[in-house]
Amino acid sequence: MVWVAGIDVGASYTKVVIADDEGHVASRAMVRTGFRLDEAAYEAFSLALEEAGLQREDVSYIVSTGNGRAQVSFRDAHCTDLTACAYGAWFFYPETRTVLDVGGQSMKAIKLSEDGRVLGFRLNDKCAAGTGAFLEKTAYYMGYDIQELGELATTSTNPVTISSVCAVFAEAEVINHVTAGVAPADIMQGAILSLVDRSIQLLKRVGLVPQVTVSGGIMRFTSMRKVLEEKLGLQVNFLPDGAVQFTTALGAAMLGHRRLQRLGLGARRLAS
Amino acid sequence: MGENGDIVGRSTREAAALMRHYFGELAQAREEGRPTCYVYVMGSFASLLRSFGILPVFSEVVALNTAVRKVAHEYIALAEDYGYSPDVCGYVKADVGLYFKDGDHPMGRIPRPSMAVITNACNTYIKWAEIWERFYRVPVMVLEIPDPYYPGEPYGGEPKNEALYRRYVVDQVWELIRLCEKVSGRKFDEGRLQEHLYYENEMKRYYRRLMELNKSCPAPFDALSHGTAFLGIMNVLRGTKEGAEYFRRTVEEMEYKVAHGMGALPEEKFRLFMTGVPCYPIWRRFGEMFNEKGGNFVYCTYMAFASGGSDVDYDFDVERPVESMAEGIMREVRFGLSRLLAQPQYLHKVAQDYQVDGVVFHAIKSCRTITTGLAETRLVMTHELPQVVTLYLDSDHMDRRVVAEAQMKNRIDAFFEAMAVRKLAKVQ
Amino acid sequence: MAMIFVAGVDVGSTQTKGVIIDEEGRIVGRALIDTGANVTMAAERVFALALQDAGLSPEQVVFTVGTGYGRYKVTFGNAQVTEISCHARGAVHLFPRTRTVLDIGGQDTKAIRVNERGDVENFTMNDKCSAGTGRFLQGAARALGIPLEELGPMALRAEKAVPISTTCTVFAESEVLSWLARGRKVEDILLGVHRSIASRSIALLRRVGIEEEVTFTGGVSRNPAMVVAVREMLGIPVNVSEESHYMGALGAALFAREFALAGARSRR
Amino acid sequence: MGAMTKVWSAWSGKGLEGVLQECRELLEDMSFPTVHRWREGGGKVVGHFQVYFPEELAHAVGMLPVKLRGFPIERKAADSHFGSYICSIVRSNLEVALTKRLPLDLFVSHPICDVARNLPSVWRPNFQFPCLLLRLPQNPTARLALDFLEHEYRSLLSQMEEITGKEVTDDDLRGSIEVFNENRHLLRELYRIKREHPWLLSVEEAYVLMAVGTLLPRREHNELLRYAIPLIYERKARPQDKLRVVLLGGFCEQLPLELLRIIGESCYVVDDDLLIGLRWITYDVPTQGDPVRNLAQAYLESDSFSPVQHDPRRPKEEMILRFVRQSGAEAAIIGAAKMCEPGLDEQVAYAKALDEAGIRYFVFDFEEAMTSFEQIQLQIETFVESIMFV
Repeated sequence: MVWVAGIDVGASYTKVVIADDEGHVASRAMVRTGFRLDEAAYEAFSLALEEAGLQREDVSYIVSTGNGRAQVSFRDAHCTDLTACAYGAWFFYPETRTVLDVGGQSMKAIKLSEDGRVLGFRLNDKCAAGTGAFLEKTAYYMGYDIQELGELATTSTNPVTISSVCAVFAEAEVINHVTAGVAPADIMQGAILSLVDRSIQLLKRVGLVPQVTVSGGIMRFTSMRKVLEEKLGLQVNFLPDGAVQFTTALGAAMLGHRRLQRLGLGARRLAS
Repeated sequence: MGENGDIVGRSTREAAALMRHYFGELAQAREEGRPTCYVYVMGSFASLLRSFGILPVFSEVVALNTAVRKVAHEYIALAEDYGYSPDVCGYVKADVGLYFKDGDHPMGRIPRPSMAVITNACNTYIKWAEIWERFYRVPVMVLEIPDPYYPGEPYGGEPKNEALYRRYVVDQVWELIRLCEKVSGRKFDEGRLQEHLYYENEMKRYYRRLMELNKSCPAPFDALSHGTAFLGIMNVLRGTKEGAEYFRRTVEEMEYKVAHGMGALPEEKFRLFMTGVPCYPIWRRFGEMFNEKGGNFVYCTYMAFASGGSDVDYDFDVERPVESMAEGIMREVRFGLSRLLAQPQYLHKVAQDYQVDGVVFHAIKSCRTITTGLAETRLVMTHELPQVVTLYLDSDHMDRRVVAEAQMKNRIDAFFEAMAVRKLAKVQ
Repeated sequence: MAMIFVAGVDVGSTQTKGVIIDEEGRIVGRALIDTGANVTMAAERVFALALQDAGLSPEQVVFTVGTGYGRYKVTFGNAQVTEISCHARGAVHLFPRTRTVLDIGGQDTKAIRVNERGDVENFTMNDKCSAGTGRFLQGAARALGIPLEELGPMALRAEKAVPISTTCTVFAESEVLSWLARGRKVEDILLGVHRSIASRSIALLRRVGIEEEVTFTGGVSRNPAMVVAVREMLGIPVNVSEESHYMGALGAALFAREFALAGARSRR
Repeated sequence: MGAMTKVWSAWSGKGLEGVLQECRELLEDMSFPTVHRWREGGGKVVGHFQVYFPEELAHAVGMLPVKLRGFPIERKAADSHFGSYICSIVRSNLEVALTKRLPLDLFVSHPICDVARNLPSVWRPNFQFPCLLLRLPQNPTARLALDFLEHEYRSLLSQMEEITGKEVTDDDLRGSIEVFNENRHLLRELYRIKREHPWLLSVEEAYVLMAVGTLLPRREHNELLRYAIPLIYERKARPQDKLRVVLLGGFCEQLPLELLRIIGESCYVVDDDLLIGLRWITYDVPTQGDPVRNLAQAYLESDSFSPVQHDPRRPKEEMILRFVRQSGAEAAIIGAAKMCEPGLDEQVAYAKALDEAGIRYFVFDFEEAMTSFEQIQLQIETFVESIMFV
């Protein structure tokens, strides 16, 4: 059996996936990233090995990705999280041609080829950063938990318009609506609509081709999915619960596998 | 009341009707395939174009009407989808959006250009015109007008190379005339140009009179809301008989109001002066935030530069129309432009002539022509005219995403509180 | 005749503050709570708490002025005044020689020129792209996982500030993280954050013209590193009051006192 | 006399790494030692805003032309003079002048964009020295454009003569043109290395060698380049499998050195428009005939392009395709400074032209003052990965 690993060193969490050459996941692990990126990567990798019941030597190829991709000293190769995330999404849904990734700080749209290569990508405009985080803050202002916001929004009858894309001004708009006594559900739904509008704009800019696959946590709420599909007029793939956070790591692992094939190295370790 | 009712408010009603008529003319030109020329408010050469039967299309006027009608974001989004940055001028983006919507506009269908003429009055004009060149594949002429020699002064002194500058501009105007002949298929007719310049002279004389009348206390009109209607007509009907008639009647209205001590507001508590452009995405509300507290704009730099410098004290010499038009345009553009540069001395004079209590600096994201000098001007003014309260607002004239109304309201309220305190101190 | 009491309620975007003063302008009661989603309720609650703190009943307060973003929601208030005017009043009341006020709050930063009566002569507020200074600190705190109130003391232990280039609150977090990733000390990063906010605030002060004395108000003035940075970069002494986060409410109460006394005079 | 003063010798006798390090340090030294030394020698200084300035004229009257290219400095004084939405370079330029770190005797800006044309009026209330606008023609095909520019140059020249008290002869001007012809020749050599042997010189290294010229008398810069170029050829470096790109967007505000380094890590930049003003004129300006008119003509006739020069003879779509093809690049990286209207507008046209030609490109925006690069690095690497791998 050929084992490959993907290590996604993100700003908050470091995630590892170990998979075989078919893409069957043997184990996953996640630790807080903290300040020492290499150590976090090593810790998460060790946990994953343990869970899979493997030794380090069993893993033929390691690809690191994420913010700390260059800090992982024991990697064989690294790639950006855009490349990895897109490949991961494609791996789940091979018909995927466009990927939308909505994170707390940034939003990305990626165009893919039939075999999962990145053809083009767009990130949100700099003045529209912090969108996901904005949604959480909106919930907080209204005294709700982020988990409840999807539910809350479904009761909205007359959503407000939030026209700012800047998170700071959008927040001011929310405060203004709160001050004016608007119902929390309508504010929440307004915030969701504005987020979805912006996602669609980004998708259009990269050149939307179905199928569309969505990754990223904030989109997992049912109400958000519904709005997105309605506005797009398309069915959208959502990564299965539990897999979302590991898509990028899995993508990195499978890119490693592909690289191995290309190199014709099979199960032999590249270097030790 | 009967007589009042007839004359008071007439200028606003008529301006609205004339503007609708202009957009009707645009739609008609599109249907009939009449030659059109895309132009800007500064240096539009409207009289010359009209003398060839070419209809000038004022792209800024077209663009701002999408914001006033609250659909600008639809057009801007199309331009941003195409690749234009959020930092790019909203007028440009609305116009790019208009191209993708094939001229579809809330005021009627906008014709495509047969040609375009622009001056360097604003550098973004040049970038914008380069877009037309690419989209519409029509001749675009960039007519260069040497910048004002002493920025900040209306038309200070006779620069060293002035004779050459005049030759330079006249020469380019002839180039433009040849282009118009080609596009319209008509020979240049000096007599027709003279006629249009005659009406343009009339319009500008009345326009200057209006600006003068607003020095009265109370001021008969609001330079922001009414003033914008006036300058709109100044542009779209420049050099026409209808335009001259409109301004004759408007002066009549304002003289009547002054004679009867009627102001723009029921009670003019504060005389304000605004520098910059209006906030079109919340056009009505923006004015209300000042008006409801008794603040009336007695002067607005917009009336100067957005009318293409129509308040400059210069009459065309219709006996030598081409040379005089070139010189007039040169003066107007420089004059208009000098209103946009850091301009402390000029603002100083206006503040005193119009007895203003407060100055509003409206900086907008879209336009660095207008915005670059504002902070410095305010800085100098704060030191040299401490009796005048100043307010600095950041927003946009097209893009509602950067217009934060609640924040604006807070600042405007504080501005009035500060002016009220000053007034009280003066009385005591 | 019984003692007259008046109140000021400052409804900010995150916190609501209430102050009750007597005829002499002495603070007799105060309260501070989180604003939350129901602004009117927050105003009522803070008023009740301030009354409790002062040991007064509602009828004893003859006039109430609302200020802050939610000033129009202080439904029981008799008048509204912006927080710009209120901070000016409050600062001159506590430091009578104040001629320039710097107020750094959650949403806005204000530079205010005042006269000897505490009237606003001129003012200016932060640029669009440097809104939410208070949030900037919160963002840094969150990025570093350090409580907000410890930021200042930590920054004071720095050796060399890192340059923080963004003025945008949204990017504060990512810039801080980026310096961390490059191995810079937390203290030095924090000092960089404080200096960057101070330098922007001073640019604002310059716009209205700096005349001594300068008084620094608002929630952020409770942060010792910020006070040091502002003093150092200005090069002149700066007044900071223990009551600085109540300054808006205090100013509102002072306005209430004026309005109440003027009303009383006109009735006579 | 200023012209005789040697202002910088820190590099002499050093190896290439040492020379590059000295260049970096000089560029980041916000006390401007070379300019101060020049003044101590009795010389006068003209600070000119980007993009193009006829430095030959300043050099001939004995003024040191310093290009105000934006500076890596913590801003304390300048921000109260500008509102939001104004690019970074105009702020840092004003900062170094207001704080007197960079001593000037004349400031010149150009009507290249809405901000730049406004600068003389923003600067004027703050300084004793003259603040001028040099009008470079925006209608270069007008019949009188050359006459117009020549007269503008003559006015500028007499202003500068007034400041230095030196009357300039045609021979002074011809001598000056020769020095700058040599400088441009050496810079072309530098760019030839980038194009033909990109592994010998990274984009950041070439940049610092070129950029110190903005702080030196041009003779000294020539000396430096004559010394450094052979050292570059001696370098032992092996070609790597890197993507060959052209980089556009540095015509006015400059990319931070760190960003150039990041780009250089994953690409060979085989041509760019960094400090394009120094290389605007692409041929030797003739020394016979009227030197002022020759200079004016060279500006108008040159084959260079940037978003701030309008020229109907040179549609920018054609220019960029030629630029990519001539350098043998596989892709283009197109930056624009934040808030830079001309740059941002042009970016779109460039992108469309490249789309139609089937050339891959990456679009980004930057700020000279930026200090965090993760996002941009992420995108550049992804871009490279998407072309080179999988």
